[in-house]
Amino acid sequence: MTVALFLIAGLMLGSAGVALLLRNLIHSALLLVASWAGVAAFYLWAGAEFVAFAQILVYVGAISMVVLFAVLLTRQGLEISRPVEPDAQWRAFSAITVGACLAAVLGSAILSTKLPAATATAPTLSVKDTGLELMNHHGAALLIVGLILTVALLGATVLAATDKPQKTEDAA
Amino acid sequence: MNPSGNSCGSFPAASPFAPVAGPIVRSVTDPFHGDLLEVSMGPQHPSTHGVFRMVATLDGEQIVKLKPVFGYLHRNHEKIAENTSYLASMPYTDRLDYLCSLSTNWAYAFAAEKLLGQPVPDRAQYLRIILAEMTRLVNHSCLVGFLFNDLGTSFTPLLYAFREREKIIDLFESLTGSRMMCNYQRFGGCRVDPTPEWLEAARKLVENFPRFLDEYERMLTGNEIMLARTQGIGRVNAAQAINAGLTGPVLRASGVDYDLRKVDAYGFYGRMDFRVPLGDHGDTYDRYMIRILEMRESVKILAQAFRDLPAGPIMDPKAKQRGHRPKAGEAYGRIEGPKGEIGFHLISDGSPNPYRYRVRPPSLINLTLLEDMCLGHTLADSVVILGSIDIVLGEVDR
Amino acid sequence: MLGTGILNGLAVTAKNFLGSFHDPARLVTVEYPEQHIPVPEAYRNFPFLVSESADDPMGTLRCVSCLTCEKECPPQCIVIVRSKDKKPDATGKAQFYPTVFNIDTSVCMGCQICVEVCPFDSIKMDKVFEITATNRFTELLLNREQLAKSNAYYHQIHPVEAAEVDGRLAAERLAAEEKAKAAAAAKAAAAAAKPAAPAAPAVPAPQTPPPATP
Amino acid sequence: MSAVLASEPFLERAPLELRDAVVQLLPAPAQWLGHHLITILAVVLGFSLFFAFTTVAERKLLGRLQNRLGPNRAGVPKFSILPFHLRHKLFGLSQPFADAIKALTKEDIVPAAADKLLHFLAPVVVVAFSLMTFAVLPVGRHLVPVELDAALLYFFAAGCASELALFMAGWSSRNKYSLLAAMRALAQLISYELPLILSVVPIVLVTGTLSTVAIVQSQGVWSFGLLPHWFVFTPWGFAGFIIFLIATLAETNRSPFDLPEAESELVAGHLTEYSGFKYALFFMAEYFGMTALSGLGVTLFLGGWQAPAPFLEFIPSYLWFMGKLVGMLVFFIWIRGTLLRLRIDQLTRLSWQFLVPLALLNVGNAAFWSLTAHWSGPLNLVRWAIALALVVTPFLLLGRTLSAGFAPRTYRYAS
Amino acid sequence: METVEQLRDRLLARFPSAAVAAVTNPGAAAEHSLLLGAAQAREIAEFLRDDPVLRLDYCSNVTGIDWPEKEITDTVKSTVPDPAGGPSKVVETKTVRVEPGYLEAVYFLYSMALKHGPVIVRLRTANRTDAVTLPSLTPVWRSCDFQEREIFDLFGIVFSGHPDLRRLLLWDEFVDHPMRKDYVEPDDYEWEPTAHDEVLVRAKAHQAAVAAAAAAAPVPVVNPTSSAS
Repeated sequence: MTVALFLIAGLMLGSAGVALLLRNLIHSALLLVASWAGVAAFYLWAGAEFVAFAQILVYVGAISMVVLFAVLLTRQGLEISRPVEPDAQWRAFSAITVGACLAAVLGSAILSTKLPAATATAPTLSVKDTGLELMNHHGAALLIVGLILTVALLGATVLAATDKPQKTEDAA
Repeated sequence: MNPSGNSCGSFPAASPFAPVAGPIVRSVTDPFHGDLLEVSMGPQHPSTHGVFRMVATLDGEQIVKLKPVFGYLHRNHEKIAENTSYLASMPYTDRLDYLCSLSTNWAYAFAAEKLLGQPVPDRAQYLRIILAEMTRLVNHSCLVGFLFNDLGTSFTPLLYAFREREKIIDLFESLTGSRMMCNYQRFGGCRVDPTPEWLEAARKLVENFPRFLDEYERMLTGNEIMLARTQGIGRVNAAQAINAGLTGPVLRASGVDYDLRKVDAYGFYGRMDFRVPLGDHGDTYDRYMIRILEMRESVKILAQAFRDLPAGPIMDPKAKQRGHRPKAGEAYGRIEGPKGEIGFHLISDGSPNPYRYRVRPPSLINLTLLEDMCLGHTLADSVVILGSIDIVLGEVDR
Repeated sequence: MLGTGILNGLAVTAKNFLGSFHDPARLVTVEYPEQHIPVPEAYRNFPFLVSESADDPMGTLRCVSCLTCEKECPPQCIVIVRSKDKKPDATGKAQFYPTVFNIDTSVCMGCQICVEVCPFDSIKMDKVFEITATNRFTELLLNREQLAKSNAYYHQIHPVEAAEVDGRLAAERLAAEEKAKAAAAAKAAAAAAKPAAPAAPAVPAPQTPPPATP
Repeated sequence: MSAVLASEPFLERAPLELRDAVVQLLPAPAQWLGHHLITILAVVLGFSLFFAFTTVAERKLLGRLQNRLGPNRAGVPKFSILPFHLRHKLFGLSQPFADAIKALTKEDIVPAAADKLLHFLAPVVVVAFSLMTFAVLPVGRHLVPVELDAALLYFFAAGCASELALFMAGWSSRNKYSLLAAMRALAQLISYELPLILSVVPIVLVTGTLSTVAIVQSQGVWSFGLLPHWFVFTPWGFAGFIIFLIATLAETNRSPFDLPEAESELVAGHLTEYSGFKYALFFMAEYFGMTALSGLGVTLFLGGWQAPAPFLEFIPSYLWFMGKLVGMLVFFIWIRGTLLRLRIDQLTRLSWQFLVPLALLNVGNAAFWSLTAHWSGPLNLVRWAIALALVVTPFLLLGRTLSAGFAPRTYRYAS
Repeated sequence: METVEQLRDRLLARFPSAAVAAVTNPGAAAEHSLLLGAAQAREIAEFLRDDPVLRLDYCSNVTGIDWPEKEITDTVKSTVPDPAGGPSKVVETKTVRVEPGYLEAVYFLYSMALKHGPVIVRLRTANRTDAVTLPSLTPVWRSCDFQEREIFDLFGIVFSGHPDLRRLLLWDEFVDHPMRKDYVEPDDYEWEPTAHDEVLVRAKAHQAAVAAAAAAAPVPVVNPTSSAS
């Protein structure tokens, strides 16, 4: 079983990494979608079907559209590569420090949480229970997430559209 | 000039002839709009009727400017007519509006008879009315079929309309010898006398033509999608239509009571009792409905004409068969063709060839307001508006 | 109520669908190579030259190359070269005949004005429409031999019209013979009268003209 | 499993018996693999043949709607090896194979400026995902390719990737009009995804499960021995079914909503730059989508493989499913032969202002229905009346606002 | 409907400085027309459209006509009294005069409001070569828009004040005006869209002939109008 685990992890990390390196925004957006699919595959491997299908439905179905629309509406998709300023010394230094702080915070969080020992079998949760659980205790969280998503898209579009005049001269 | 600077701007906004169609066009410079997208539709395009090209400038979905381009089917029909005899131009008039050759023949014969001062016997006058009204049925059923094709049905209404049209076209073939290129009228009468069987078949066919119209109206006139796609699209008001010289169903859809069969009462239309339907909104839906109602009126005219068809010669005995040399002078004859007023302006200088031969093309002149109708609508609407004007490129480009 | 228009539309198409199985009016397809739509008698496509007898078409062409059709043809697609000598036609009268009679069917539009203006009923409209050619300059240019077809063929494709034309031609031949006989009789009488009265130069009463035949 | 199976009539067991017989032939370790491979093969082959004959059925049915014969020319070549030359036209049944061969032999042109990878990937993704949706459709009593607890969610998860493929097709062709058309098609798909899922929610609410097999079983009850308990015969079920139909038409770009392909001014929409077999793949994906969604509609609303009456149970269950599926496809083709096309803004307005509110109300109606399940006798009539009112009144009100200002007109005549 | 003469007098009364003349139509149709001077043509047109009695709100047809120069030999019969007192002889003196050519636009005006018949208005240009402008009546009747563009395209009359004067039917690079009587057909082989092989062969032969003819007759026959537009 662990072979599948490593395979899925490799797929997720690989696609995320390549997405960072690619210059073509659309390609990297699509690779991002592949990494989300990897997360869903991970859930399937763990046996949580409901969460896996929800993940695909929400991420691959909707959020990928949000990302792609945002990319298209803001014209960056035209591969007009931004002029890369000469690599000043202090910028590299500040990047490393920020990376290090972030790693420290995440590392401490992971180490401090007591992961429960792998229980013999995953608790078989029926869809009905997850539904009840979501709606009763985590109802508010669900609504907020929905709100954030729409705000994100609208914000991206408005942000991109308004600074358009400055954009048009160098694009022309 | 409205912001898009197109030709319809030659009228100040206040004058009654300013464009009224569609919501007022946004100024195209506000930040939220990208640059204008120029789309050239045609001449090779599934929904322009023949080789017609429209260069539409789109602001997002809305049309801001629309320039029709003509000339792809230009054969200089008038120069050819100046180099051949009067009789030899008759078969060429079939090729002007190739959907209604018999009414175009009549228009040319009418103008030439006016030039020659040639009387026409009664039976020929009645035959001309019968064939012109049957051509109106053919043309309107074709038009209505093509209009629904532009609206996006997969050929069903077009094939129902063509099923009826084929029956009438077969009658034309058994009378004149050719389905669409009839070459039937001559100066002073008609060429072939229909047999009693032909008249009986024609009468029976025309009698149950309304059954097809009822089926058509039941299928499409109340259709919600049809209402949504055509009502309020491409509006033209009466003053604007008159000034732009629109004629035929397009004009009557804007509520102008002007039908040459009533105004000039040429031929024996004076004896026919029929009504002229008028629309109130002048939009695409009205233009469709006016044509359906006109078909019903044509059926009434045909019934009366079949009933009163007299016996007698179909050709004036004193009429020359060929070698016509009209005295110097000019004449302008016009009739109510299915697409509008089709007229022939003939100038002769006594020689066997006409000195000047001018065709007044209703299709071309009805396109004058195409841009005004499309302003503010989407590209999908412009296709429907073009379909509702009913143009035939043979007549537009001549 | 929203939707009734659409339901009506569906009802009409359903009626047509069911109708297409039993009502011939609702199924109009003619499967062309196997079935043919009957071509009406008045149908016209390209002209052909009528010859009296089938076995010697060139000899018995009705056409006397009067060039009227060549003048009147709108697209000017007929080319005729008149013969030098004359040859007796059906009524025995010596007439010219066309040595060359070409019709360029790639230009001809089948408007039958040549048939209309031909005073000798020598050119009629054919009904052959399944024409294929590989080269439009030579194969569609039909010469005299390809155009000539017998009067029997004309009767076959346009029965009513052919009968009426033959009736008229026969009447004219009859009239021509009568006139010829009457003229011959008048000449004979004049010849007889002349020797009888060389001596009386008085002005003889004017010969009553032979009865004008209708 | 085999104990329950034994009591079934032979025809019911036949497909499973066949599969088990084939699996026995394989060596022991490969049997598990063989078992699943056969199911996959059955699903893919079955529905591909179904697709092939749907295309020819569509063209013949449309023909008959339009007073003409459908295709009947493609046939076995005259000098074929068949001993007796049956009327070699085969009534057009050989048309789909002729189309397939034509699509295969057509040259596959990829525009120079195209983004080669995405251009190739788009048809693959769209066909793969639309084929995956068949996994959860219960074709017969025991014929379920995969029995999942969250089957409905899986169905929509697999179905939603088609938007991605559509975007990839539109974007990779590097053609201004195909990008414009892709954007339009996306707007249409996204605005109709909502009513589609909302029309399914009442079913989940009433049955309490996402598994399609359980949903079909819950519709297996007949009252008075004759009236089946299919959800379409309940007021909220009927409204849900109608919304589901309209949304399915939009999701698969079918007749009144076939904006992207048959758009008269964008000509072939996002498929302009595709030709040859890639175009045929898009075409195939559209049909798979239509068949899958109709299959889901049959499963949820028309009682899946349930027979309409107990005494008709002798007919095997998969024939009932196929019959209903064919019925729905015929309805789609009938719609395509009749209705006109909507404009893009009317289409999205129809979804957001008409279908989504009605679907939300329908969920409320289903909630009321399931809460009052215990009412009996006269109370039942009240329950039906309220449920019907909850469906009809909003329909009339919203219908009036939607068609405000549009009505057939009467015309005056010149004096 | 007034006759052409009454109409002319009304117009002269209304526009004293305008040149308005009646042109009789000798043909059987006998529809006579009004010849307007180009100067005040547009005001007269607006008057014709807005006058409550006429209300000619519909311009049905605009025809362009080309009248090239023509020699007219009008013979004058005069009786010359014989100086010797004999019977007076009838002497025919033939005078040959060249009538200057001009381009003409004929407008057919109808009234849809009052439903009365054609008033035919003619506008003539000064000559056929350089002074070929006429006032456009499109601002008065928009139906003249395309028809005037067609006349500009096929005859060469330049309509001043037309909102969008371009060639209607022929492509913009076309130089000549085909409907003129003295139009010489271009050697159409150059315009052959698909110059496939045998057409090329014929074209070469044709051009060779043209070159030979040009060499033979050094004075090239310049088409007078091709330089105009």
